Amino acid sequence: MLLIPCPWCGPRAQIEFTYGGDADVRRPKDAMAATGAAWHDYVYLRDNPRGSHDEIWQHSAGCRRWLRLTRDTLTHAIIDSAPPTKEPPS
Amino acid sequence: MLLRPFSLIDIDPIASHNDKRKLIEEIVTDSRRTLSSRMTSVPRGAGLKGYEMRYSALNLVRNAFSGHRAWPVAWRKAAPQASYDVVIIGGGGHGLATAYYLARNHGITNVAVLEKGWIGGGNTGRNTTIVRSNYLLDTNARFYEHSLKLWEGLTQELNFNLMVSQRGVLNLAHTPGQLESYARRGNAMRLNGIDAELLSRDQVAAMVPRLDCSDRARFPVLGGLLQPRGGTVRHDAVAWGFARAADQRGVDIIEGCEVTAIRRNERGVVGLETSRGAVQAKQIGIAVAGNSSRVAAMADLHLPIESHVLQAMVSEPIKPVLDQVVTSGATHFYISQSDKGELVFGGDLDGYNSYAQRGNLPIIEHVIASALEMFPSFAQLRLMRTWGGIMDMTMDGSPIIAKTPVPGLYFNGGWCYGGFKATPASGWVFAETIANDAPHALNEAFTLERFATGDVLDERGAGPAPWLH
Amino acid sequence: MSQPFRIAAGGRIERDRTLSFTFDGRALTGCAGDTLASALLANGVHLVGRSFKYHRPRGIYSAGPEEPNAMVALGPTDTHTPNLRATEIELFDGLQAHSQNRWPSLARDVRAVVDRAAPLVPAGFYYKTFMWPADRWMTYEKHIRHAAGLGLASTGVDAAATYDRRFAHCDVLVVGGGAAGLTAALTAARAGARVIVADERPTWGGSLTAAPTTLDGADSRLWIASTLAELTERDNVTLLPRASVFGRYDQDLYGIAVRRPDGSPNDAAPRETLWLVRTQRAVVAAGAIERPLVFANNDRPGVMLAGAAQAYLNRYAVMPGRRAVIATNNDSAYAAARDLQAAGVDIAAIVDARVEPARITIDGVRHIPGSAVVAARGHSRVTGAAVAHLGSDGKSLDGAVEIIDCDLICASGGWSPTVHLYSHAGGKLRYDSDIAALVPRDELATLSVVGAAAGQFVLDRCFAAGAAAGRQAVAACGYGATVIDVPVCDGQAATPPRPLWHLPLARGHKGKRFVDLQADVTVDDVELAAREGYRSVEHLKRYTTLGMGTDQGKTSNINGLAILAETLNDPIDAVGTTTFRPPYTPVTLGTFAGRETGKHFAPIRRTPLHDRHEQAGAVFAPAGLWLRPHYYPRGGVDVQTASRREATAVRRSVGLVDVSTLGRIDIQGTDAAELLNRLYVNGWSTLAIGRVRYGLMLREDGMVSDDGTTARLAADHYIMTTTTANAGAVMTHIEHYLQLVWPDLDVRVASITDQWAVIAVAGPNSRATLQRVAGDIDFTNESLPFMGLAQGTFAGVPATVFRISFSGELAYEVAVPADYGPAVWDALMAAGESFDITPYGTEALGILRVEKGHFVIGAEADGRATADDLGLGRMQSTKKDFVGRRSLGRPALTAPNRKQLVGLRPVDAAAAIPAGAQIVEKPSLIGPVEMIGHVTSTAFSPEREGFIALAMIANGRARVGDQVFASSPLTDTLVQMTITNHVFIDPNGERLRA
Amino acid sequence: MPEALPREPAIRPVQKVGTASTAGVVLTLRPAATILRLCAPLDHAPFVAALAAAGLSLPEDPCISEQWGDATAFWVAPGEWWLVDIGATLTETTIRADLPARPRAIVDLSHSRTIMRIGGSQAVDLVAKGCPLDLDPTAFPTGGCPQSVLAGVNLLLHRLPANAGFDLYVPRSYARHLWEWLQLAGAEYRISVAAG
Repeated sequence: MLLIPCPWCGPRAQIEFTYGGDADVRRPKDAMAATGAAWHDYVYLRDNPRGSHDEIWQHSAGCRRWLRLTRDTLTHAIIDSAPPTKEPPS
Repeated sequence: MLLRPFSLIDIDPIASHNDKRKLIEEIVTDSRRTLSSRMTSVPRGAGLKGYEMRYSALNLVRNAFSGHRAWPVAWRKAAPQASYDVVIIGGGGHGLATAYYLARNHGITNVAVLEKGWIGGGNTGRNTTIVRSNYLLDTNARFYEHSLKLWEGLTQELNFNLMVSQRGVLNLAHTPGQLESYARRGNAMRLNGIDAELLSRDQVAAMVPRLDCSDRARFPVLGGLLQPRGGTVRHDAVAWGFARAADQRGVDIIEGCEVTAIRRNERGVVGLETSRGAVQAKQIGIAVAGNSSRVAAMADLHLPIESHVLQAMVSEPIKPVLDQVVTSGATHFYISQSDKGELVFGGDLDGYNSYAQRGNLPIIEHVIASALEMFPSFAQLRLMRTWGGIMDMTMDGSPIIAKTPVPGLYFNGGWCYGGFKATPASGWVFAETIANDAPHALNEAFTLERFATGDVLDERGAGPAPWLH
Repeated sequence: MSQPFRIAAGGRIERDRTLSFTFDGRALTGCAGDTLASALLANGVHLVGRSFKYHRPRGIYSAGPEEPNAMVALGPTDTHTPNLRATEIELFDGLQAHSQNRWPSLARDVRAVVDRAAPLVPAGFYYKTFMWPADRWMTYEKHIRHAAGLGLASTGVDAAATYDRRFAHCDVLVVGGGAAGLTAALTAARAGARVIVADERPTWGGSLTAAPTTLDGADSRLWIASTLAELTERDNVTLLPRASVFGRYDQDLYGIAVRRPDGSPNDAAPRETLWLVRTQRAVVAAGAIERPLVFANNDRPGVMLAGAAQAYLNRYAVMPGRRAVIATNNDSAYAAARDLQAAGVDIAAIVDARVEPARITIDGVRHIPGSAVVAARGHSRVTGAAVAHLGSDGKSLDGAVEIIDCDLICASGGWSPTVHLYSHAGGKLRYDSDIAALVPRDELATLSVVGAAAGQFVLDRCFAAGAAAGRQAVAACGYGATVIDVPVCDGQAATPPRPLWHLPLARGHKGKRFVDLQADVTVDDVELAAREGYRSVEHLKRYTTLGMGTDQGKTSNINGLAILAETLNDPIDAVGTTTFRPPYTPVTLGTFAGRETGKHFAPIRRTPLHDRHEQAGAVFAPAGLWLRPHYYPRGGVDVQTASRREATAVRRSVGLVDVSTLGRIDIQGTDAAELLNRLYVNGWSTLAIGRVRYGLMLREDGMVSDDGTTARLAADHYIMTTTTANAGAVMTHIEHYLQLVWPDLDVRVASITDQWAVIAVAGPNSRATLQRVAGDIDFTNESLPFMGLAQGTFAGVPATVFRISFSGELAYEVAVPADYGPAVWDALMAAGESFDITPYGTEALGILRVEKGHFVIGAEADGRATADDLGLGRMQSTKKDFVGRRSLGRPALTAPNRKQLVGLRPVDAAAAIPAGAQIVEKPSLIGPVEMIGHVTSTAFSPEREGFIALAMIANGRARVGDQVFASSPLTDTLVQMTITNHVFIDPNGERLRA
Repeated sequence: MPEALPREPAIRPVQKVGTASTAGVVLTLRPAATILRLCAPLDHAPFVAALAAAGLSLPEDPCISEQWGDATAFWVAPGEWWLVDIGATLTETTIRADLPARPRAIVDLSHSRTIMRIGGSQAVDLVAKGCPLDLDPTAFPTGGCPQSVLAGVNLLLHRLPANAGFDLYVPRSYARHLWEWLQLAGAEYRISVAAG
């Protein structure tokens, strides 16, 4: 069971969290103006690295905040944990 | 910058529609014709070379007197040649089956299978050995039924006992709604020409004596959907059997050979770089489920695939207590008993991207708890071994077997939970896709473009969240 | 006591506490402190089981968890536990043990014939045969399955077999309570760290207890006792005996199976507990396992690991034989010989593969250097050893073979460090030729291996390494350094072993040479596999089943690898090793399930009105984790009768249903309306305060994901309703968009599902019923119209009433704080008494909504349906973006032949519609046939006095009036149907506006 | 609050087994409390003033509570607190009045949680059977109020002063499940159930 550091609540057991996948999926700001390709990438393409992976988790049994976790997908080592980046949708 | 996995400038939101139904009709008829003609076109055991010794009870006895010293290697330890017509990346069941059917169905024998480790070392040797075709959607049902039909003749076809055990696959229903959706699926199977039976609670109890159908359970059993022709196959033997048969037809199976780059020019692929030197290839097929994203990236392809770990586990061997494969729709686990006597369990994905061939305890705890909920008398048996496999999870839960935007490069992957049971059909249609540079009717829908056009094959209706399929 | 092989003195047993037990029904006695194995040996019982494949007689081979042979079933047959190792079972009074895998009896086992047919069944033989006739495999398989397997699974459940789980956290986890482990633990404990020490044995001291050892000039028992005393008395230390640390998982989580000894005082305590220990550092001092010597018939009862023989002597005061031959390639067996001799065992000879002398010498014992035991004589018990001189290459023999009579062969092929946990943690191994063993190659960040587990076979180095590891661990956890004085002890290095992976066959002394005793894998099998090309370690393992037994190859792994390496002429390192996977030793399945069994498998959610439903005799059905009333069988009628009665009551008078399970989300903030605009396909800016609106949600891929009503309580305050099934998912969905996609929106959401009890009152008499309940809410059409809401006092409690309808009748939903729910339910039942007010369940709810043509998430909206498929295309706003809208224009989503929601009626009004039927044009029950749609929901409509159904049919809306067939091969029913509009009653909605 | 009203809690405890004296764990159903979930900015002067006037202050550190008499404020998320039994001095209405327009949210959760108290020398052992939190006082001090999982139920745990054990704030619909689970799991500690 992974031990996931919640930026607010501290290190917690994986069973307190919900997985959200690739952290760098960005919803097009003006969806209707987005090209079909851009929309396809948003809905269907995900980073899938073997190694360091930026992903989102929700501390669903705790403070219910989504957080950004950097984790090695080969070793499961946790490299970094931070609040979600507030950068505006591209 | 990685390309989108299909040659697509843009898709106009109001694009015109092309009717698929006619195509489907053709697919069905074509696949039947193909199947029947091809299955009979080559006599059993054809292509055996002199030095090869057929497996048979007689030869077993004969060898017993010579201390079994005369048996030849099951497949040659080939070294990479300078060039091949077709190179298959990945020496798992799918890659080996593809090579075999390239030779058998299309007479293409200047073929190499490159395996980074040992053949069958990926998911072919890590799954729970279940074969079935109990799918709801026509496309999936027809493809997996083709596979099941191939399984049924494969032991003799390959002259290697794959222990194809059609012991029946039973899905348990625990709510009225579940029973109804199983009925829907069962009827769809029957009307697709696939065997299926709906069982009452009493019929289930009679068929699986160890199963607790009482109200003691949190989610009591209400009934089940049975596919009698479903069952299990000895997984390692599939790799070995295809390897031996492909080798006998002249295919080079090269273990310990890792592909490090895919070479292209403006006209398409020209070859590969490997840990054992450069190899030229006119056509390249990728069959490395679990690592698809990484190998595809060598050709700058970005796939709608995530890699997740799926665990499996076995108990100590005991005398026979379970004659079917049993799965539960409410508690998410499946169980069968191997011929050695081990109870084999599996369940859901661990639920996060992973390339580690091992998982964590929560899923093991849940799978075992689920099993004991249905089979309380197994509580005192003991768990002997656990392991994990890396699953290619697509955005709709269905596989991809298709041409790619790169001429001469073909992709086979995204198998999700379905990889092992699909092995022969996957090899069959992938071989044809490569041989004809055009898909077989049965994989015509397993494209990379379907996500852009919306023609997804979402068997579970879970949407683009791979870990939910 | 009648235990002929029990020695008069010594051992760690309680001699005066005699325990009686039975083996295969034979009554025997042992002592407290015995294992079943030691007690059997004390009684001279050596034949305890039959082997997996060849059914050869097998005895007791080891004294620990590595035992490959002595597997027994424990307890009365109907509730017994199979496949337990006699070497691990603590003896208790009344213990019943049975041998396994034999018929009719252990002494005479008919399947032993396989042993003689061995030439026909080499490794992998089944891949080469059983192929003809082609349809016969299932028959072959039936017999193969019955021949395979070890013990029998009990038919019943042992009531005493209770299991539990325990989460724990510590700074330092020490695995192994021997010299190195206890030293590490003491060092860490004195530094003040939180320490957990686990050992699989019931007693502490590890290998110190297997041999008389002198520490600080005194018996090692004194050191063990004083160390234990200090650890026990410290409250920062947890001691876990009988604890198998079976696996290391991510972020240093260790799985430990902790057993409760049988007959312990507290019967309420679980039999076995799964400890999930999260630690900062781990010190692995798990010791080493002795290797067999691979000679002909090395599996005969009476052949035993030398270290085991020594342990039986020193721990249990048991003499494993009268006359022993010691076969070894290293020094450790000499200590065994010395102890055995001292105990009165006649040592016939020490046969040492080495030429150079061992460090220990024993007077008066014949020493045969440069030689080896090449075969064991005897069948169900050793009668002698065949000894021959080894050629210098170790692969050939020179000189004659001498037979030495004996009833015990103590074999030692050297020692294999227990590196499993190190491997779980990702550690790689290297071959150390000095000790001829695989040892940890690298330092790991949070796990250190010490003592014999690290290949340190000299005692004083074990103490030193333990102390160092303890210091290192606490330092890493931020504790100050501590000093502990390690005991003074033997520090002399042994004479190096002579690697001896298997022995040649001597002329006239043929026989199987077992590499893996449990999986019955021989040297010939390994060589055959290599010849046939199964040369990767994993292929070898899978083809021969080497190491696949319940002992996971603890005694066979390295010998197997080495023989493969020899066959391929590769160095052992090059061959590599198989992955050690958890669990280290088999763990009881029940231990993983813990308390998650029966009704506690998953939590049950109950509504505030649960007791009222029980009192009304409701039959419940699971809805996710909830229990909802399925129907109320007044007078025990079946679901059809009851649900039709309930539905009719709603249509004709008034009924009430508990809808507390629907998800409810409180939405507050100045941007609340904007959030709803983005989540739902329809517009929300125009919804007035005090009004309710139906909303539909999509996934980003354009498929319908959820629906429900949302009410506006104030300018910046809304209450959203979700489906029961998706309540949690929708909440997460909203939080995802609010926190990650639209963080700029000023909105706060909270789940209030548990805060409210909600009762839907439906039917022509619902208004009249509500008006009879005391309160200040005006229920007239004028002040509370359809899709309106009112707040006030109802039945004496604060209530919010929504005028909404799922049934299609005049209906209201009364929402009150949860604890008031029952009182309000009672008030409604009383007020509606003269209308024969009727509680209804989910089955009737289903009938009513099918009659009204309402789709539900799951059946119709199955994750593959768009809003337009469900007939709600026009509901989608064209003025704004919303989740999923951009996907809607894709070709496949605008295809003319998509399945659309329609109604169905049987042409023969009396006909029933099979649930789950598929829709076909041709009247066919046999595939392949094209399916143009499927039935999603069926019901018998009391209102229409016949069966009706909802269905998804290709281009269905354009085909209303067409006739098709509902085909259900599963039930062998084919019904001709007419496609209709999906609304069966009150198409213009007069009733709900009444 | 209208205690006169006909409340029916999720659990009606039955006094049972052992006596508090020999019991390792004592399980008690706590009386219903007023729970207000509050989202508010801590830098808004009028609001802070109003809190101060009522003698309250909100904990800024995660998973920590502040207590004055019967009243408690739990940190439940960044910028979010539970106000428990703050009494008449502050009500939903008065608090709302003192808050700025944004961010502002107050939700009444009083009926949504069932409060169970686990006391006794082995309270920690019982909680540790189903909860992955590190329960050591160094990691989970008195007054700590982490939210976590216990026996499959998401809940809030409040560590009480003077080794009095924990208060569990359990979602109402799960209360009976957890209540039964605690009694089964507590059997080996001779758990005793005291009526509220």
